[in-house]
Amino acid sequence: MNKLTYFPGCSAHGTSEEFDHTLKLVMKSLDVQMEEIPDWNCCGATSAHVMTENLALALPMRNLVLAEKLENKTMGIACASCYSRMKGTKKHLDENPELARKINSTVIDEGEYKGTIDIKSMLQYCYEEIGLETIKSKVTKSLSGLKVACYYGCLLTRPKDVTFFDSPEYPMSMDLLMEALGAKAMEFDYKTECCGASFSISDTEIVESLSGKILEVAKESGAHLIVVACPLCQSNLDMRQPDIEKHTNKKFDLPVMYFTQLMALAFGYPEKELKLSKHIVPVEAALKHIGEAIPEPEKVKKTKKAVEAESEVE
Amino acid sequence: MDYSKQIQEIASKLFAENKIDYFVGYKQNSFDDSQVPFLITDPAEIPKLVFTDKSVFNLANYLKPDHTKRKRVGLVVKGCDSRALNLMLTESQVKRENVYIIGICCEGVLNDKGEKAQNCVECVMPDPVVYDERIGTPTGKREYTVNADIRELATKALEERADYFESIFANCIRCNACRHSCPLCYCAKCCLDQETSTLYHGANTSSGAMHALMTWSLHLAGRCVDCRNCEKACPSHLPLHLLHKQNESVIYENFQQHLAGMEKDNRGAFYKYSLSDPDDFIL
Amino acid sequence: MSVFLVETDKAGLQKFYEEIIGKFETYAPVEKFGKFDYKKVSKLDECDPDSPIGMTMSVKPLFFPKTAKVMKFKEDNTGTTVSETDEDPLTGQRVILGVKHCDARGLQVLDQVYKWDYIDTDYQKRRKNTLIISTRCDKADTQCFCTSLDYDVENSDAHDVRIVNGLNGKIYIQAVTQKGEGFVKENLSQQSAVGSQQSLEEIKKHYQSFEASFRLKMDYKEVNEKLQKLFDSPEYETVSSNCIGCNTCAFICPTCHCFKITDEKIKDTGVRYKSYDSCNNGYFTLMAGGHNPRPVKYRRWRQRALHKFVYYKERFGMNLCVGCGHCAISCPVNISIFDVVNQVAKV
Amino acid sequence: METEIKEAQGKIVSAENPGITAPADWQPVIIGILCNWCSYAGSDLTGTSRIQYPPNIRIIRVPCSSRVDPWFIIKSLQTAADGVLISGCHPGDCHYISGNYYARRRFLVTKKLLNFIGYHENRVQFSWVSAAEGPKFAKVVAKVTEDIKKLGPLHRYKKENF
Amino acid sequence: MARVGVFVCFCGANIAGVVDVPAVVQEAKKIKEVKIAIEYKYMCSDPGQQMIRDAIVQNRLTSVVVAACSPRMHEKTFRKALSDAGMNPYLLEIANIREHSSWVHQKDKKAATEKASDLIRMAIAKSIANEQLHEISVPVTKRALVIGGGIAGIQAALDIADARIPVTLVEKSPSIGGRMAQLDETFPTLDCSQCILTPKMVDVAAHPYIELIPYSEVIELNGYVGNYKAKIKKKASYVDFSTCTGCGTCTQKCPVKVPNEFNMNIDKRKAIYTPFPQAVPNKPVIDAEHCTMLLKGKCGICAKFCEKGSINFKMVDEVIEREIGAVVIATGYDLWDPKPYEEYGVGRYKDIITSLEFERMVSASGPTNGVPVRPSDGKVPKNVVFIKCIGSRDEAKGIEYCSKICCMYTAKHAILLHHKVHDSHAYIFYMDIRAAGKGYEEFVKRAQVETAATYLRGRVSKIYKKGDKLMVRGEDAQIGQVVEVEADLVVLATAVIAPKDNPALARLLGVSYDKYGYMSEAHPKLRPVETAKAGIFLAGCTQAPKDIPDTVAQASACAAKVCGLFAGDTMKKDPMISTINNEFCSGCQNCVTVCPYQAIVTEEIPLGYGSKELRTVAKINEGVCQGCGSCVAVCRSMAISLAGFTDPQIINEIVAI
Repeated sequence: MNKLTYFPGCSAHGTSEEFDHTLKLVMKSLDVQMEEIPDWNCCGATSAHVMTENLALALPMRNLVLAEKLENKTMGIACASCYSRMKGTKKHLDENPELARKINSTVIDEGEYKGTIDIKSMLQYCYEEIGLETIKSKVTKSLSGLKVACYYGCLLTRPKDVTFFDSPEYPMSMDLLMEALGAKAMEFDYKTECCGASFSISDTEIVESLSGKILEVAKESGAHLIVVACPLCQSNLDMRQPDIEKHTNKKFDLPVMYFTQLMALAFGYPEKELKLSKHIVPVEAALKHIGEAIPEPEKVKKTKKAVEAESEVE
Repeated sequence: MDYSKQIQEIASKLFAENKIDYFVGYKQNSFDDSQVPFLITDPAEIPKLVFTDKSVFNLANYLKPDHTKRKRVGLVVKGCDSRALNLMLTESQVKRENVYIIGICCEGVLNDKGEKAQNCVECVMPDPVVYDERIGTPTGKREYTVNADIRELATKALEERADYFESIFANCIRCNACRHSCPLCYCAKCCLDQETSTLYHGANTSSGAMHALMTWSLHLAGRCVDCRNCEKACPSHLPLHLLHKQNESVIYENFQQHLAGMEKDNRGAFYKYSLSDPDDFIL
Repeated sequence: MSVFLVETDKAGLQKFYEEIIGKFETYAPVEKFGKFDYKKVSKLDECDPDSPIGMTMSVKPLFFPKTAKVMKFKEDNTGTTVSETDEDPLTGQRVILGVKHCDARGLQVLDQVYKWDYIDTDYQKRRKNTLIISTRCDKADTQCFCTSLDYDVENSDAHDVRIVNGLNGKIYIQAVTQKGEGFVKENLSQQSAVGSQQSLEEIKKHYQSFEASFRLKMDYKEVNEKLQKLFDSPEYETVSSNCIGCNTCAFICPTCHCFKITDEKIKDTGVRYKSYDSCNNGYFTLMAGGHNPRPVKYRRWRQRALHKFVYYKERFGMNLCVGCGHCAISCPVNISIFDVVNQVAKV
Repeated sequence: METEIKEAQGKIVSAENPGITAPADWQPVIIGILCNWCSYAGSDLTGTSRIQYPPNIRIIRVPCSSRVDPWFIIKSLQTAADGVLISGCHPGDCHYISGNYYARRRFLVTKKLLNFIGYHENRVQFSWVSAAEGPKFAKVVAKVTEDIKKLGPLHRYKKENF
Repeated sequence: MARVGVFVCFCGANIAGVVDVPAVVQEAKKIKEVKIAIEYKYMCSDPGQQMIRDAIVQNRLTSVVVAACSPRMHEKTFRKALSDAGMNPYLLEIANIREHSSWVHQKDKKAATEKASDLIRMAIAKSIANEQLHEISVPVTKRALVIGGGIAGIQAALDIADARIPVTLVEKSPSIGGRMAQLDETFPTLDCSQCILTPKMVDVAAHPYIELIPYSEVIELNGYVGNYKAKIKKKASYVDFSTCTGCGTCTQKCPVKVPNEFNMNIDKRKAIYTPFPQAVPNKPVIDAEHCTMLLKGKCGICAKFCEKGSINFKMVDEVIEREIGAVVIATGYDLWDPKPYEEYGVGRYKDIITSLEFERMVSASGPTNGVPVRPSDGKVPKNVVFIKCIGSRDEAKGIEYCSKICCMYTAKHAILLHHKVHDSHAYIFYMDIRAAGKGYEEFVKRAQVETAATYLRGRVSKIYKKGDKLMVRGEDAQIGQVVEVEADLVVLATAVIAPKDNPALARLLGVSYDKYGYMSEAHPKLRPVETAKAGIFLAGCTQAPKDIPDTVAQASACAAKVCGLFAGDTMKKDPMISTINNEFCSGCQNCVTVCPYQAIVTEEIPLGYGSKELRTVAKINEGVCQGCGSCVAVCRSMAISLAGFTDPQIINEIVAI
């Protein structure tokens, strides 16, 4: 029974509760006990650090202080944005102990910041701490036949020297995770492109153009659905999809699911547990593909020259 | 510990087999319980040889003078003395074949007050590191501890230390007893003699003494084995070990735990280097 | 010799000392690093006039300092100009407490060489303006042999005033010279009984007990005579064999008076220093051109022994050794001049 | 240790030893011993690029920092110098392959020993300045001069001579 | 009694503008030993030197102090002046009152003046302790070692050899030729690389003064300028070159196929191979890592078919020694691995290649017979995107510097592409075009106009796959918009980097190298071909990225330097070295341990005058000693003194302040 300090982040209790819910299910079957941080507060997300730097540090710092009290080795974070803020803050504080002491003493009364806890995104946690083997072993209903495009978003793996997780430009952890569940992860070049999250309220046009591109390329890759690990990505790609389709008059109908939902499914939880009703783009159709056989891609036939080139030189 | 008997036997054996010209040991003083170095060429003198916890003087010093330097000498050494001797061998001052070394596994010697001497309390190597014959049971290398006085002085304010040392230098009469009693001060010509030195500081004042003692201690840095011959020789009873132990501790902590004379062919810490030596004190 | 004698007790003596310290520039044995050295004192408790002979450095440096500035000089294109040093020659009265008899005798011996061909004015001035109050030891140190030399310790006039312990806690302040008598009369304010014939008896008795405590005794005349004949004695080599040649003996000897001259220069000005040297130093007799008449240790030892016990006596009628035993005590290998001369003279 | 200067009655009061004061316009003398190939060349570069630094330093040229015998430092401190700066090539750049590594060991021990007998650690300082680091040399000299000024004139073991 | 002359230089206003020279001269006059002190506008000028010469004679000076610029500037000049006046040149001391005073204290004239006279006083004090020194002459071994057989090494070797100086040319690979041999045509003239290189390669092989040692490495270098001793490891080739005719049967018959590094692994070579047809020497070697005979003891076909029986599987590495006087380092360059560019899909997409791969393809003798193809499907590409500055000028992923040649060869590639595939189109993403060089700018123009290559100024942010095309998305800064190009092939102009084993080599040769691994020159402007270590020189990209003309020029410069070094039979050597006073030496041999040049040995001398007994003392080897003074500082009894920097000299300086 591993224990894990859990920071859900605001969306987990709202727009992305299906994420939160399935995450808890999955963790249960992986027998990880999640302790939610009592009285946690907003991480400051995309707005705080444009206002004042110290505040943007103070907000996550308080959470870190609270988290350290739970005395677990690691803290798992559901939302990519929270994750980025927390981990970024920790790095900054650890590099400037003087500043850390200052903020600690002036703003935070919950206790002293030690910088002991190890921060991981839930994806990272599954991939690094639990491991694909264990996950494979829990799969009761393989997702074979399902083609997925794994979308990581911009914050999960970047910046490199903050996250220290996977490749910043072309990560594979989620793809491998999906493969472990039996699904087929398609080659997807836009897996780390920006979806425009920070403009999702203020300037939807940008979001539509950016997210639009992502959907386009995802479709191109031949995936049945997009898998994400971040509420903001999910809402952008899912919620905006109809508008995007309208403006670009293309038809994507690509459901956007959380990796935990698929895990839950593969672990044998009934579909109703996935709270599919919360999705805007209907998911059911996509999930029908499960069980289909995937034809091998036909070999590209090579020209004479190329063949020569590889054959021996006489 | 009283090894007088064994030493007498070995000495007579050596003379009998004509292995040595000189035997250097200790003799009991007639007037009190103290002992003095005892050079003998005549076997008849052997019964006077003693060795107890009062055998303080580092006899390696007797390999310096001309009348013994190139002779075959039988020598009694304690742990620290053997380290000095080891260094003398490394620095090719003594030919190994010329010395027959009787190494004593030392249990520590007593100071004038009759208690165990400080350098014996803090001794890192009571057993001889080089010997032909070993007496007593070896107890092995010990944990290095920074000298108590150094630790205490380090806590003092700078000016306090400065005054203290100025008083030391002021009380120095520059008789050079410290130098002469040190087995490692074997130089053919010494940089502290007016006649042979370009850096000689003529004034026999605190500054002159500072110049002399500092240079001296730096020449022994990484070589001093803490036998404290110098201190015992000093007519003004100056705590000369402070300078040496200070250097020793700095060297031990910073240069791969170097200790003088422990192994053969291990010269002083200044005659080798490591890429990882501390660099942070340099701008 | 004056016999002005005052009988007092510990408290009285203390008071006497305190008054002196209050009135005059006073020097007395002060403990440093376990050794007593004569330093200027302002309070009695700083010092210990009864310091043990063995642990006390000689009083010599107060008259013949371990280093002294001889002159200053300045060099420029006009040539070299010499000037007086800023060293202040002793002015006004100076009192030294707790001098040992042998040590005081040492000064008398030194006087000879300093008023011989060249008169060392600084030294003379220091001697003239200093009043010496000595304390007679109650008991000899293991290395003492003052009683077996060419002078009468008990009736020495090397000091102006001396303090002697009587039996049953009595203490006597005895003026030895006129100067001393005047000094005592003037400065001993408190009422004390003037010593009687019987107190002299007590002092004598006390001296006998002191004399009895000597480990080392020798017949001076015999030694002196024998040494004169034994210049080539092979014994010198044996006795010096375990000498490490450290010079300590000379540096702490109350009568050794050899010195060397060195110049220290900074920029264009410099100072000429006169500092202790020792005949045990191998370079001592090194001559320009490289010849060295005493290249080996035993020759230097012979010089030392004979100079102490023969040559000086011949020239100045006094033995250069006063039997204080400092050399033996300070010697890292406990070589005593006493042993040396006796071994050579085989007595 | 507190090394603030107090401007008391137009006097510099060394906090190393409050007993020591100097006129406010007192200027320390600093002896700089530079290795020929890196630091001396660096100081030349400082000159050719006209970078200004305090005039208190007097420069002595040696072939390599390993030529510097600790008693140069002691001698300097006993004569004119209020402070000493010794500079050589960066580790690995020694023109003589390994000289500065040996020097570095001696410097550390000497510095600690001097500090131990009562010299403030800033009295004797060391630096690596390469032939290309003209600006750095100026910075180093400025820093050292500033440090020494704070310490006030050096009094021990020298005044008694003259 | 010393008689010192002091000569203070105004250096125009350089010194006099700040330092009050007359006052300084007056100060100097005050000093006892100073017999004459004069000032002059330019001491280094002829009249200035004449003044010095006259003064020396008239005042019978025993030493001379010149207060002027840095000794590193004019020491030699003034030493000459002294010897012209019949005085030992080493009795000169220079007070550096320009670099160390007037130039750095311009605002504080008073302080500058004081400092100047202090510096002069120090110099005077030092000069008084100066001794007469005499130059040491050491014999030179007239043979040069050239490391690396690329165009740089070839050129250097040929030029040196043409001066009838024997050269040993050591090449790591089986053939000389280096990178240039891999090139197709060269900018800006588009003449064929092979055509101009191979003749030179043949010359090397044929030259009577060149000893070519291919397939070997330098593993040790001892000694000092003029007298080095090098150890060279000849790797086992398993082919006896003396008998092999290079007929090539063995390579034909060999069944083992190995990626061909000469062709950037685009095609395969055999386990026994010559790197390329024109190889020099044109003898095959066996690649021990792949030869089944050597690995498993099976096969041996080559041996069966070799008529001369030149194949010898028993052959082992051999170490040979050469005595040489000078070394030329010409190890060339490597190319940066673009793996970090993940957003381009490097490593995932076969159709993203590096420039050198492209170069090999378009090379007539290359793996695709001179036609560029897509590695993925072998189709001939129509739209080719070239991306410059891959790794160069990129602190985040690569290195900071500019690789210098990419702008040019990319332009060349655009042209070549056009030549080979007429209906193709080249798109070039660039940051800047750096075309400084004779005919270079015109060449770039030609690429832009003649071949109508599209130059897009901006970085590429992403490459993604669309069908079998690669979508290249980047910014066109000129129109300030994101553009996407549909490419068949993408060519990355990867950065030039130092060979990875440069640092190791540098350490073994005792020269310094910079943070990128390039060998460091002695002076960036004035000594660009020398290293700080006397007698070791640099040619080509081993020092920094260069194009062929620059490389050749530097190689020839090296040759000139070597010839200069070997001009005489002996070499004059600075006498400022250590000497040992036997009498003072107690033989502890600590100096022996610290000497970085093994210049100190021991010798036995009589104990005393006429004595039979011996004692050991240290002894300096004049030729080897470089005068660092390490030994002096560790000698406790001050038996060693370093001429020119003796203890008395330095104390005098300290005391004079």
